[in-house]
Amino acid sequence: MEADVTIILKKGVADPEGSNVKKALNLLGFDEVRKVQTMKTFRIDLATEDRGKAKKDIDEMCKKLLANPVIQTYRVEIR
Amino acid sequence: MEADVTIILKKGVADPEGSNVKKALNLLGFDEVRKVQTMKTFRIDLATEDRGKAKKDIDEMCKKLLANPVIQTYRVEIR
Amino acid sequence: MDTDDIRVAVLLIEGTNNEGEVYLAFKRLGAEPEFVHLKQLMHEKDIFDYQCLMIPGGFSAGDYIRAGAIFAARMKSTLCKKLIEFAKNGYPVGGICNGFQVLVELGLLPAFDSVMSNYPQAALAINDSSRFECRPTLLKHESKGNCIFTKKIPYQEVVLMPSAHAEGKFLFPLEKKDEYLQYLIDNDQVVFRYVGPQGDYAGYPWNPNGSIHNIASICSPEGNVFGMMPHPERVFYGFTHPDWTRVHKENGDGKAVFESVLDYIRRKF
Amino acid sequence: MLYEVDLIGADDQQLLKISEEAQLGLSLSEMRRIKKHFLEKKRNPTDIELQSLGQAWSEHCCYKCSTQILKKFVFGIDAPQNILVIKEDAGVVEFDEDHAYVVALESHNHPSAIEPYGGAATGIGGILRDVVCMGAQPVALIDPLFFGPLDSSHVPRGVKHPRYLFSGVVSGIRDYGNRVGIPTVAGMVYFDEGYIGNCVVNVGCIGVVKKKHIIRSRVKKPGDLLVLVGGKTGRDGIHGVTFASAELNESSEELRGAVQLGDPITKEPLIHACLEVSNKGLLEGMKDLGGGGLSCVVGEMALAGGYGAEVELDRVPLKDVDMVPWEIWVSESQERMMLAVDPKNLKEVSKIFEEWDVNSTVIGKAIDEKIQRIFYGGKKIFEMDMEFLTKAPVYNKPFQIKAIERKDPPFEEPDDYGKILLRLLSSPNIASKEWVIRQYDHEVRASTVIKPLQGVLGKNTHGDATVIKPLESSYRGLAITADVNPSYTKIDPFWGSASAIDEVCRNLASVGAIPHSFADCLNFGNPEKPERLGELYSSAKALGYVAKALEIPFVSGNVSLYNEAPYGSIPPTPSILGIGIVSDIRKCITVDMKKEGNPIYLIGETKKEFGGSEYLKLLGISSKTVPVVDPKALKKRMDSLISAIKDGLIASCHDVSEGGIALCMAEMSIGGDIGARIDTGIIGNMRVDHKLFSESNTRWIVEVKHDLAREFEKKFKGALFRIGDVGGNNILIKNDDRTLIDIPVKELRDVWNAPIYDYMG
Ligand SMILES: Nc1ncnc2c1ncn2[C@@H]1O[C@H](COP(=O)(O)OP(=O)(O)O)[C@@H](O)[C@H]1O
Ligand SMILES: [Mg+2]
Repeated sequence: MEADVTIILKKGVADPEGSNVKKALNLLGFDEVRKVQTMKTFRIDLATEDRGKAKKDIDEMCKKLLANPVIQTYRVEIR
Repeated sequence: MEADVTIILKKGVADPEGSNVKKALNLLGFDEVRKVQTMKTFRIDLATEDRGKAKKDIDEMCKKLLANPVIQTYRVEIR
Repeated sequence: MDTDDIRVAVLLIEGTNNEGEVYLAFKRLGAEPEFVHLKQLMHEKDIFDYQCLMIPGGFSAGDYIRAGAIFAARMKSTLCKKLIEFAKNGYPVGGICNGFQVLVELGLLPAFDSVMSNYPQAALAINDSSRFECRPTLLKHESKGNCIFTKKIPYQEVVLMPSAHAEGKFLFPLEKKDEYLQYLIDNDQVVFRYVGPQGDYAGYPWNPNGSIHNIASICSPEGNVFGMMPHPERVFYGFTHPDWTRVHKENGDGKAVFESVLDYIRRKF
Repeated sequence: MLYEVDLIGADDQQLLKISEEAQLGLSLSEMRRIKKHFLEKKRNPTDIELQSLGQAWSEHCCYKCSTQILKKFVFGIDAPQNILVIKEDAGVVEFDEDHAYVVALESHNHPSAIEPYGGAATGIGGILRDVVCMGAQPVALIDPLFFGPLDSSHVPRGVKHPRYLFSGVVSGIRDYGNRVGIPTVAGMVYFDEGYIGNCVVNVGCIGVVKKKHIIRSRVKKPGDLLVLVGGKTGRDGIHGVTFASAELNESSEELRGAVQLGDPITKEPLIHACLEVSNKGLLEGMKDLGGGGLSCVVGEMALAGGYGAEVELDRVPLKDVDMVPWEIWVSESQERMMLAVDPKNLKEVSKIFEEWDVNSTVIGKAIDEKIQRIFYGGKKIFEMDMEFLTKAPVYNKPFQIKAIERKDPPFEEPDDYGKILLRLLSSPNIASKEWVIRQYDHEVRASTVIKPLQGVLGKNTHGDATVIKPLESSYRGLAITADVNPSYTKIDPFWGSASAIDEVCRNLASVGAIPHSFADCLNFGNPEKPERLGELYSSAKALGYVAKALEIPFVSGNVSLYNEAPYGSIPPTPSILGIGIVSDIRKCITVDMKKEGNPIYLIGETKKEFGGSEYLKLLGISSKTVPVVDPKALKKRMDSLISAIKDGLIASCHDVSEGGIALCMAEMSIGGDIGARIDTGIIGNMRVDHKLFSESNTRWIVEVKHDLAREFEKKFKGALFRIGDVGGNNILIKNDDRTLIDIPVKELRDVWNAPIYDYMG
């Protein structure tokens, strides 16, 4: 089973990487770019077909490692 | 208009980040994790409502800055 | 105890890379440092064989996911109870740069309500510049006596210790920012703050990452767990200061950090 | 799985087709030679044998076009400090009684042009392995870089914009170097139209080893086991060397097999483990897997020992299980090393690698015949004479040296020198490189005692050379610098290359170091074109000429040819890495001016030499008088300067290079945050712009400690001019009564700091 875990910066937390990319795009002449936000996705391949368990495990992974709740939230999408 | 541009490593290109994350998850006891791939998404806010132009511009941005066709492909999703 | 009996565990996993400098800092002062791989603490070695645990800088596990996150998660899953015990007993635990990131991810810092919080209460996020920043930083010492790693540095003295990191922006959860900051100050947990050459709380580049309250270093409420982004081990001698050909100094500003912690151990154990 | 290739029955046209389809990169005459060999053997080669030859005979691996030239000029400079030079992956030179330092310098141009991030990162990975495989601990990285102008408005199809390349390359070096914890301490960045189609990315590494732990890249005796350690072997990086030995064109992007990302976190423990087994004396030999992968390393290690080898290819741990034998054999997957181990030490070696969580696998052994055999699935799939395999053809290709008429066109004297100085300061080639330098951790290992940025905190200027203190128990230091000025070499490969050596020596002497060894990376265009090979010839000749006169050896290097696109070649780019020795790092000095009232001297003669100068480029005038070098004068002034620094007479020192005296003064002021009052009247009788901006070699500006000025004047041998004093808030330059420049230091600094940040964000 495959799941996409996307880590997203919480609202209000600065995204320097995103602003850097925006700046670079503007410098290249893409003036219409107003804002860029960055997100990271981990596509995780799990050796299980049990959706419930997969969901629970992934939640666990996010809490233990993949996201820092101070600045990040996450979204899980089982494919 | 907002678009999500996701950058994905081509098949066959080693993904050190992904393999290091997999290793870490296994060490934490998530034995059922078989593989982890990483992807990066840029959510781009464009000052235009013209979908056609947006699509074309984003394609251009990917080619010039966001992705390198040698090792990466990208997927654009207009929201 | 005597200095030459003090055993310091310099803890590492793959990607740790400042271990040699931290090791030498203790060695030069006469203590007994030792490299310890996290793996080894699972069977052949015991953390209680040491009086001090140091987590050096580097890019543990490549800093993939977030700086220090993988190292911290692995420590938590293998060592959690012992670590709490170790810190509770007053043994010093120090983290420099990547080590600071590990301690924050672990919940050993700021540790407001227990020795180790279940989830991180702070974060060391990507620098505002979005770049790796290797530059000299000036730090004002603001610990009023709580922190055992800086006792030999006078209150409010400005010292020079270089920074070198891409993720060093100290942050609290947005909704709790003011409250937590107040705790930190009230508990005497703020150890160093970035300042400019005039001693003012300056912005970039003197604050190289955009940390709130110009925070460069904090300690636990008890003062024995300590983390800092800049590198004291890189300024052990005067001639490693960036401006030593202009301003002569016999000792580097970082030496006092290592002297302080050894002094504490000598007295306490 | 395995094919026999019908070579015996092939005619010329078919031979060429075979070479092309299998991406062998071999010419018709080379294919004929191979055909003849197999005719004698009365059989056809297998695909793996043919691929192996393609690797071994590539320019990248065997220098078939350049060897003769290098031998004639660059190799074989005798010096007492030489320990192992030119023979191995890296040069080994004496540091002190018990220690040696190790130097390696290589190009990673083609991969970086295609995938700047991964290309540059794997370049760093490769150069680290070159140093580690001598048994040395890496202590510093160096990166001379060359790109098209950042403001290029148009680049040809299939070519990436210089800004994209610059940003990707710097990120790649940063992420790899920082993650393995080796400081990147020196390098250069140069922008020129000539690099739009082909960027040049050179990477160097310096290591330190106890003399008794130096290890060779060879097997010692038959029976020695070949142990492959590190990462797994994959399809990544197939045909890297044949790719590096061809011109880039629009479709080069499709050759992506040759490009990889690199994995520093596998590398870091690999370095530890290799150094541990080596320091414990458990190895007979060690070599890194670079270009050509297994196919090169096995043969070279065996032959260097005077033996052959047998390999069981199915033992190689794979990333992709369906790889066919020839792919396994030539894959250039990163983070791998080959060890030669006596069977009695195998157990201990394996144990150490296990402790570091690094794979180690015995894949073969050395044998007592000069033959290389490969077995796969129990079957012999490869058998070739080592001599034939590794004795690539050597060419004396025709070359042509262009005549250069050393003449300047007359031009009018401009009226506002202040404006010119400001414009020079903001030219990207001169402007502050802080944007790059601070992204690299140049202080990790805590031994960088003279840093690349120097001066008052927060008001830095560029240093000339960086100094490392590599040993805990000694104050002895290594000074490091890299240089070449492509604007010179483009006009005059001979004097341009000679100038590179002059500049490297100047930089080393500026901190008080005695120049001790060089490494060179010769980046040129297509050697099949006589005028290109002529450039290589002139350049190598000049390097040899100056180095021999100075008695300083070239200890290692690398040649990168085919840096050429359909619309042109790169400028000749011999990048030179210079290493100097300081006996006590506490005596080193920096560029930033120190103290009000100290006298300022100019060392060396100023001539009218404007070829390739920043000044004339600014005015849009072309000139051919590239600065010449007088090695005797260089040696004399250098010795004198170094001894003055050692005696503690000098407060700051900077060599005069791009932009001439005016620029040199500005940079010293920017770091010291203090002005200077200069009078150029005594320099000689020439037009004032010649004095201010000529780029004649072998010159320095020094600030002498006020109370020691007499002693300095007495001691210093050679051309010396007292041109002014430190002081004030402005750079004030006069010529007798005429004021030429009067600008606040702060204004100079602001103009100099901004440009690269402005382009790169
Ligand atoms: N231009 C040069 N100047 C000096 N030494 C060189 C030059 N080119 C190659 N060498 C030396 O020749 C030897 C073989 O080079 P090379 O084939 O590049 O080694 P590697 O196995 O690392 O690819 C090395 O010692 C190298 O330093
Ligand atoms: Mg210089």
